[in-house]
Amino acid sequence: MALLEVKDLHVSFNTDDGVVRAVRGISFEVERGKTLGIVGESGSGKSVSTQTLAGLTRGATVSGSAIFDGVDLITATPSQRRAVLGNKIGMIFQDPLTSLHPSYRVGWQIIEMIRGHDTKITKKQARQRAIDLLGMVGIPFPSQRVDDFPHQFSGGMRQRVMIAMAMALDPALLIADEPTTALDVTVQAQVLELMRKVQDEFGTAIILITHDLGVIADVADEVAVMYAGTIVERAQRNELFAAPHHPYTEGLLDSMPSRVKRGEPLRPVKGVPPSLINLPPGCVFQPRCPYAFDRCDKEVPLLGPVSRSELHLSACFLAPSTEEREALRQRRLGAEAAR
Amino acid sequence: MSASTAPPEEAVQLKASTGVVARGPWQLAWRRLRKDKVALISGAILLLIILVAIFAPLLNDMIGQSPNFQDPNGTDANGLPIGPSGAHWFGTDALGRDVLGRMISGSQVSLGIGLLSTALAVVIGVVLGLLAGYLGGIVDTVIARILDVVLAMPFVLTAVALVAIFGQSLTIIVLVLAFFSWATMARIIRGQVLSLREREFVEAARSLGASTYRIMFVELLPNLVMPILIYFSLLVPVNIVSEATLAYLGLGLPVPAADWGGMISDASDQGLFYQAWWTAFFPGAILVLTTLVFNLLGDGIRDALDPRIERLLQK
Amino acid sequence: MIRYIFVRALTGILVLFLVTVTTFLLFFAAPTDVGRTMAGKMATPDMIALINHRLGLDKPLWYQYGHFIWRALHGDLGYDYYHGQSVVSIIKADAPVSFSIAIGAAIIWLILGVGSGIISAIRPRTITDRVLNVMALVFYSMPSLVLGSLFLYFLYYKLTVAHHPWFPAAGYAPWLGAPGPTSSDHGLFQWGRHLFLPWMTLALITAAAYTRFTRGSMLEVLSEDYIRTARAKGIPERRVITRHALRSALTPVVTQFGIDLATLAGGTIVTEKIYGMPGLGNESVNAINNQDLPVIVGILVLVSVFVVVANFLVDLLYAVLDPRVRLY
Amino acid sequence: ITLTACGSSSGGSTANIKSTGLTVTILYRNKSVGSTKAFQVIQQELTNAGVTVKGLPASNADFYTKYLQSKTAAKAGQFDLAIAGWGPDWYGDGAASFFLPLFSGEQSFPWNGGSNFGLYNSATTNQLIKDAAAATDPATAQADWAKADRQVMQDAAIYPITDPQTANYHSKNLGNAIAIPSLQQIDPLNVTKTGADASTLHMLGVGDVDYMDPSVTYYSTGYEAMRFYSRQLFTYPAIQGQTTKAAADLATEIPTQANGGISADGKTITIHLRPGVMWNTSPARAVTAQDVVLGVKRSCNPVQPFTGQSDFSGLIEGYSAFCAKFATDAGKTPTVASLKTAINNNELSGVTAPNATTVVYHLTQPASYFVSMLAGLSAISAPVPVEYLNYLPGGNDLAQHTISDGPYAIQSYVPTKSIVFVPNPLWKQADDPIRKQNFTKVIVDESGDQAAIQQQLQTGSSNADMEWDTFPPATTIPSLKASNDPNLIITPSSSNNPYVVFNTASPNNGGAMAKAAVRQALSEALSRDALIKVLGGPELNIPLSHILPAEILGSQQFDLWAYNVGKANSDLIAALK
Amino acid sequence: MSDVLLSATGVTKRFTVGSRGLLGGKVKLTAVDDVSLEIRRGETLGLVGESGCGKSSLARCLTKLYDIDSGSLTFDGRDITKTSRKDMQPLRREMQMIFQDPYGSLNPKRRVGSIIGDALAIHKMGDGPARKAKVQELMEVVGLNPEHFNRYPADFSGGQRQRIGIARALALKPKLIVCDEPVSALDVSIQAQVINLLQDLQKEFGLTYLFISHDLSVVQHISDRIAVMYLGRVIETGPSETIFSASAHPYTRALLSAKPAADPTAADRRERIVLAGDLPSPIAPPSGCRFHPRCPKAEMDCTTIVPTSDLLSGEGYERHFVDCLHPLRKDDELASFTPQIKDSIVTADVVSTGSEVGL
Ligand SMILES: Nc1ncnc2c1ncn2[C@@H]1O[C@H](COP(=O)(O)OP(=O)(O)OP(=O)(O)O)[C@@H](O)[C@H]1O
Ligand SMILES: Nc1ncnc2c1ncn2[C@@H]1O[C@H](COP(=O)(O)OP(=O)(O)OP(=O)(O)O)[C@@H](O)[C@H]1O
Ligand SMILES: [Mg+2]
Ligand SMILES: [Mg+2]
Repeated sequence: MALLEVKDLHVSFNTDDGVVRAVRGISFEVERGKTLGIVGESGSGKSVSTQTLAGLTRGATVSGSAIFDGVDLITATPSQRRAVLGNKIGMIFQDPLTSLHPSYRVGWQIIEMIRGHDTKITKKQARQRAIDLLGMVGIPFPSQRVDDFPHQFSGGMRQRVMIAMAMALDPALLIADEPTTALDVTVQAQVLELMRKVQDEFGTAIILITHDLGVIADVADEVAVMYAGTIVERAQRNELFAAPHHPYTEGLLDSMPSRVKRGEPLRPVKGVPPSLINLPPGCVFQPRCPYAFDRCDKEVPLLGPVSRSELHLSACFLAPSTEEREALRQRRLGAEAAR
Repeated sequence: MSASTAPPEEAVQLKASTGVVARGPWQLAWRRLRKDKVALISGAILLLIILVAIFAPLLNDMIGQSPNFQDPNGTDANGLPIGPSGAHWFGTDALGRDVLGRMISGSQVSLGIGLLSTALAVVIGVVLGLLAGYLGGIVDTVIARILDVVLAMPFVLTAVALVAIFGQSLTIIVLVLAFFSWATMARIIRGQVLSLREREFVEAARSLGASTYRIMFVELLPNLVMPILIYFSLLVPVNIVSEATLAYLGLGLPVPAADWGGMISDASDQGLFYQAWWTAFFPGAILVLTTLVFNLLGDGIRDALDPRIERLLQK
Repeated sequence: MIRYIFVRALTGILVLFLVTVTTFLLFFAAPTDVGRTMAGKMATPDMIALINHRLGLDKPLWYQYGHFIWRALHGDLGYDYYHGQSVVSIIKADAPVSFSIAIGAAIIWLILGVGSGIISAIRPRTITDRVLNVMALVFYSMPSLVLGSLFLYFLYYKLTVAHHPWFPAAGYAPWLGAPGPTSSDHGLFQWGRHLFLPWMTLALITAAAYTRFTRGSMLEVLSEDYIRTARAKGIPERRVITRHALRSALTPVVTQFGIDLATLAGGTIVTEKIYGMPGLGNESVNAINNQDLPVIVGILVLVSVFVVVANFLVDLLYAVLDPRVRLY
Repeated sequence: ITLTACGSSSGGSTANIKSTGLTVTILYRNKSVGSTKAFQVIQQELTNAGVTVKGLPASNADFYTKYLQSKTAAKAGQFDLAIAGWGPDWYGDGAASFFLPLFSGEQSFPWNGGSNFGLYNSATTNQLIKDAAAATDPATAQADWAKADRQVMQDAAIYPITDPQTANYHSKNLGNAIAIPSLQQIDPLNVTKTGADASTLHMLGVGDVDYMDPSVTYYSTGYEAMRFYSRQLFTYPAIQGQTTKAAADLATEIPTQANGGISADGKTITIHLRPGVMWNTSPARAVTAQDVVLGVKRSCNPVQPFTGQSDFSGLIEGYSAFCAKFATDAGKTPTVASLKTAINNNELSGVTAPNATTVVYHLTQPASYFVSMLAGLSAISAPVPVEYLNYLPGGNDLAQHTISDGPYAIQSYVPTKSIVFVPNPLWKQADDPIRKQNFTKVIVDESGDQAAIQQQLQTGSSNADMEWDTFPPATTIPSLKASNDPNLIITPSSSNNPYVVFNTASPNNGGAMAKAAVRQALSEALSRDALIKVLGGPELNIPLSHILPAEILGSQQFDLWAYNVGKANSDLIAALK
Repeated sequence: MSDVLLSATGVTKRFTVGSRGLLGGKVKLTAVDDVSLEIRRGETLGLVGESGCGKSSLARCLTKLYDIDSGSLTFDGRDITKTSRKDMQPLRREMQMIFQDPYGSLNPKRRVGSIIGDALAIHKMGDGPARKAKVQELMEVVGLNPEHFNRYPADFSGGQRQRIGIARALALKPKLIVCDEPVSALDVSIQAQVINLLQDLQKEFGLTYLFISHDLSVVQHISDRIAVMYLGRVIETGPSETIFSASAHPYTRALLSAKPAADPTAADRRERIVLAGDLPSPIAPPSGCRFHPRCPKAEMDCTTIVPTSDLLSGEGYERHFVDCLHPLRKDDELASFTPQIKDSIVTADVVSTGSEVGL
């Protein structure tokens, strides 16, 4: 059985402007020791879906299930959830500059985490553990820096501290919500390297959220592509990059400058993502889809296996064949030109 | 000129497809405000009070009560005021004058001074705050020190002293109230400008060659409307109360001008209100009501213009 | 750090200097005639000149100012015009009253305001939150003269008439030290009894502002990323609130409190007037009515010193509470 | 919404009111609620009578010094009417205390120290005053004063409003509570106390003495404090019905022509001091006649001269000259030393001490009221010890070092805050017919609040016995009166009779205020009842339509200018023609 | 007419960020240190570097939004080093900027039409109706619905806002447009739209771009030549191809290797160079070569000698400059080097530009 099994997770928010349906029926599994990459544009529901697992989306309406280690995180009582959080699930967030409490020393923050779950450990031991952890994540002179305040660290180092904290109790799952987006490439490489190292060492499963396909290509085992609150495609990394099925995945890959030759224009996905309050009918991607046909705005495609592989799921009515797709695209372009 | 690969309709699609109508920041705010029942009711009451103030003489004629007329039958044999009755709905004061009539006429003083002094304070505060925040350097330092001085002077004490020395006239009271309230405005504006001037649109304007004054008044000022409006709505009641406080301490407008604070002050003399509660109750109530609706409306405006707290609540 | 303190202290002194100059210009250059006021009914031009001469009022303004500062630096704020008492001794006599009012009220409002603000913020949009909000708004909109009058009418007058004289209408009873020469009402209980209504008047009104302020600050902090981090640690919510959120949310509250407390020394004036407390506020109103300038200036300068010093301390405190603040 | 349209007051028909074209400026004290209220009533009444009214608010300080006492302000017409008040400086034979400072056109203009703010000057009145003052026999004097009263009212020199009564309240523990008009309070030196803490008297007040210096103090609170520690030649006894009658205090007896105390020409008054009265100096020293002379001399010191000088400066021989010499000798910047030299080197011919127990006053003219005056004015009847020359007169330094010849000495004095009196061991009951020493301590709390003091007295808390300088709030009087509260004492006091000053020198309105007819008509326009209502109500105010209140010898009841708005209006129009 | 549009020589910009000690002097931060650059007509010069290395500061120096502390600038044949603010006014029309933050760079309280028309208004070009027509034309050019000129920026998405910014920059028909990370804040799909637009406009109007980005693949895609910045200095300049294929500076190599390639096979194959530490503080930059504490190839002399710009010669190199004492050869593998020096580990020094306290 998978370490984490999420089934049909829905999350919505009541706002003044209407109900924001941030996550709409997503399902995925995370295997022990593996990395699931979730990729998608801003606002596609990546953070909401993972934070819901940790009970961090307050005021949201949630349904579905998320079985972690035999506990359904969605229906768990706060104390049940707390026993898991931090202890078995570690989390790191996007902005290392604001994710640590500015008024407490980093050591204190790590020790709090340790002692919060391990009541037997002495203060001294916890402190030693914090120093060890800081050393492990590559903070130089950890025994001195353990008493520094977060603002005395650089962004990359703070993210390392966050990782150290998340890993403090050797969790089975690490949820990393865009851990490197705020960092420079060289530092990003450092952090990704560190996560890889940690995973190798502890066999931790990782959910890595990012909107950078490059990062995904680097570290993920399996990839889920999110669009407007749903997972539109799920596949093993190589499969996804080599043979994307969903037009959105395809568009994302094509948008990347590295995918085209210099001098040639890029092939962007046209248009912008829909509002989560007023979703288009049928397939949510249909208004932007170059292949859209009649069925697309009438029926909602479900995530299902693509014929080529059982492990490759996609929510699209299209057949996988490229010729057919191209024909559809031309037809649609012709129709638009005629209009 | 038409060599774009991005056809216009693609852009149009955005809002049309999401069904969100285009609307400016003000329309947005107004829309939110309209949903806020408390703010709307407060606004209506405030409007009523303002109308009363504007048409005070007319209203007094209508109810047949002059604010200054000392009714010989308005006091009993011992010279004590008469309670609420058909002749005097809210009773009379120590001189036999109609409390309601004086309250109506007092609304002119209270609102007038409150609004006038606040407007003056806001103008001074905005201009100096803009100058200090945008120009920085020595201008900023000088203005900052003036601010420090003003803020270091205890308000009530100094205000009382100033009015006592320079005389109890409308001008002096308005000036004194404005003198003590511009500083906070300037501070807020300065802070806002400090962060605004780092925003890229200011840089953009500069890169277009816009002059300093254009940047201050065309680029920055519209962005300050929100804090100005919020602060204005919060400051008016403060100044109304300050004026009432001055009047309570015997430094309001000269007699026989009616003035809410002054009415309460009169009622407190020799513990009159123990014997005649209405002399203090009604002016006190209208004072509280006015500040309350101002504050409620101010809260509403703030939530409408800057729904941050509301958004925070949703997290 | 030392440099910061040094620079900050210098600015503080500069501000104080400016405050005294402003005060001096405003009051000593004001169109009043002290000599005539003091000469009383027997005033002859000679006598007025004599009095002005005796008080040094015939000297140029800068000289008077210098003289004032010189003496002030030696702890001498001059003598009141009417009884020739040293202003310092007047302040010494009045200050305990004002301080008792201010400190007591401050403690009450801090507890009420911050407490209700926190409760409000951690239970947003519940009935409790709404009730507290409405109460806060009403008290926030309540001028102290109105609230004071209400208290006087119901808690003093009505109770007294009903033979429950629990609250005295006016007066002060010292707590510590010898039972002053005059008040045999003294000791902790009497002190509290006399101060209760003034405390509540000041405290409820200010507490309302603090409720609103704390609630806003707390909500803001609760939405910070590091609170999310704390929750993700799986520590009890209680600890998240007390150790993580409060720590940051109260920093601005504490600094605001410092400033409010300082200005309060001059702000108890209305309360003192309502309840007839013989404190600095009442003294200054009397001085103002008598144009007893040394007393006015003395009290004003004293209160300004408080404000400046408090601002200074608050800045330091802020730096201690928030390690991000660098003191250059 | 004109005021006249609504006016339907009792003072006659207002139907045919026409504008008189008269515009008057009324000076009032805006810091005084009473003054402000009175102004508003007068404003309405005069407006009703067709007069345009302007208000001139003034602070307490400016009121006298900037306007009323300024020669130029009155003559420049800065005000036409003013709301002032006058209390007699002494009681009993006290008519002179009204007429000399207020109406004597020869000596009582404000710049002479008098209070003739309206600059009223009538030859007839002047003569009547002169006659009355010079009368050696009281009956003649009183007849003359009565005539003067009528004359002044005929001229409508002022508009008297009321003879206010003083209400005093004390706790139920207090016995022998007798109010003395000159103190405006119950005499604290005669009260007794029962119940808890009976040996300490707690007095509650809202203010301080003017000066803690017998030669300078002028107001009743000052006299009240003095009564503890300073004795006078004569003073008022706390005997029911005689509280305005001078009685011998330090003096052995009241001087009369019969006992030889007053010379035949009435110009020499010889007073013998009681022997054995001691100063509580160390070593203790007897109070001598020289000490009385010193007191009189100090009253005209240039630093803080006695405010009531106008009562006697022309009467005591050589007084004015002495004062002038004193001021010159003391120098431009008087110091303790220069004052001491000046006072010692100059002789005051009008007050002499032929021996240690005899004081002789030499008057410029006979004055039948002189002994009464000595009872009222401590400045010329209270001995002071020579030690007082070591301090500036009226100063705080002196106040901290008072010396007592009375039953109590000052243990501590914090201006505006508190006074504590303790028994003076050198005082002997046998030597003092006026005061008692009933307490081991008298504590005066000066920093109270009127309403709170009343509450404390009414609830009878053990540390609230009597008032110091305050009164029950006027608003409570009707109910106290209605419940027949035995602790409420209402005494006739003439303490501060409010009146309206007519500025006869005002050039405004073509000098209309100089015309008696205009002032008479204005008097008719004013309603005494309406004014009394706002000045504390009828319980505390007896309408006074002439100068001398009932408790002053020579008083007669008459009202020349009854309230009648219609008549006032037509009279005004006629007078202004 | 020279084909160099803008040239900068030895440009240095310092900021005062506070003062040190009681009597100590001011703390200076050198944001741009002795930078020399040339931008040729019609080309796109890419400027890459890590956050805080001084890219934006350099851009602002080049456009004279900052006064430079030393060095000289020539624009379109004119020396503009000392041109006053007022005299710059006409030149402003010829150099424009596009900014990073599509939210911050448009005044939220002004209508789009007036934002785009600002340039026209400031330079007093045309009257009301003419301006409106021009604004609508510009909106059409950048792919916005011209009817939306009355809307506020908040009514547009990020990509559309960036188009508004572009329209504003285009209004004066500038010769040079400095794009300061114009796509960093956009999602990939939108980013591609904007990049395409920029390239189209360049073709159509013959624009010259200085294109700043920290995203190497974007820079690679759009630039003709690339300049790499490190800690205030430009350490390597050269044609896009050679920078990517044969960069000589170890930092450039490290940067390229750190760039995640959206290609799993490449990612798996790649030799990774993970640099130690972070960018040091520009307040107290390392001595000698500023990169030496992080450089795998550093030698002792790197700690003392400040490298100067060298023209690389050899096959395939064309106008390729590098500031390195020990440049890599084409076929060198950086990963094979180990540092010769053990410098103290670079720790971050957070730059505070003053306390938040007080006014
Ligand atoms: N508390 C909330 N109330 C209302 N809407 C919310 C709330 N939290 C998130 N949303 C909405 O839910 C949607 C998904 O948000 P989410 O943060 O999961 O996006 P994301 O994919 O993580 O994007 P990003 O890359 O920007 O982090 C967004 O449209 C967001 O506006
Ligand atoms: N106005 C300023 N005052 C002080 N220091 C500044 C100022 N502007 C920039 N700096 C500093 O100069 C250095 C270079 O900043 P700059 O903004 O040019 O970097 P950048 O390369 O554009 O970074 P980013 O990629 O984050 O935009 C930084 O350390 C920055 O802190
Ligand atoms: Mg997210
Ligand atoms: Mg930048």
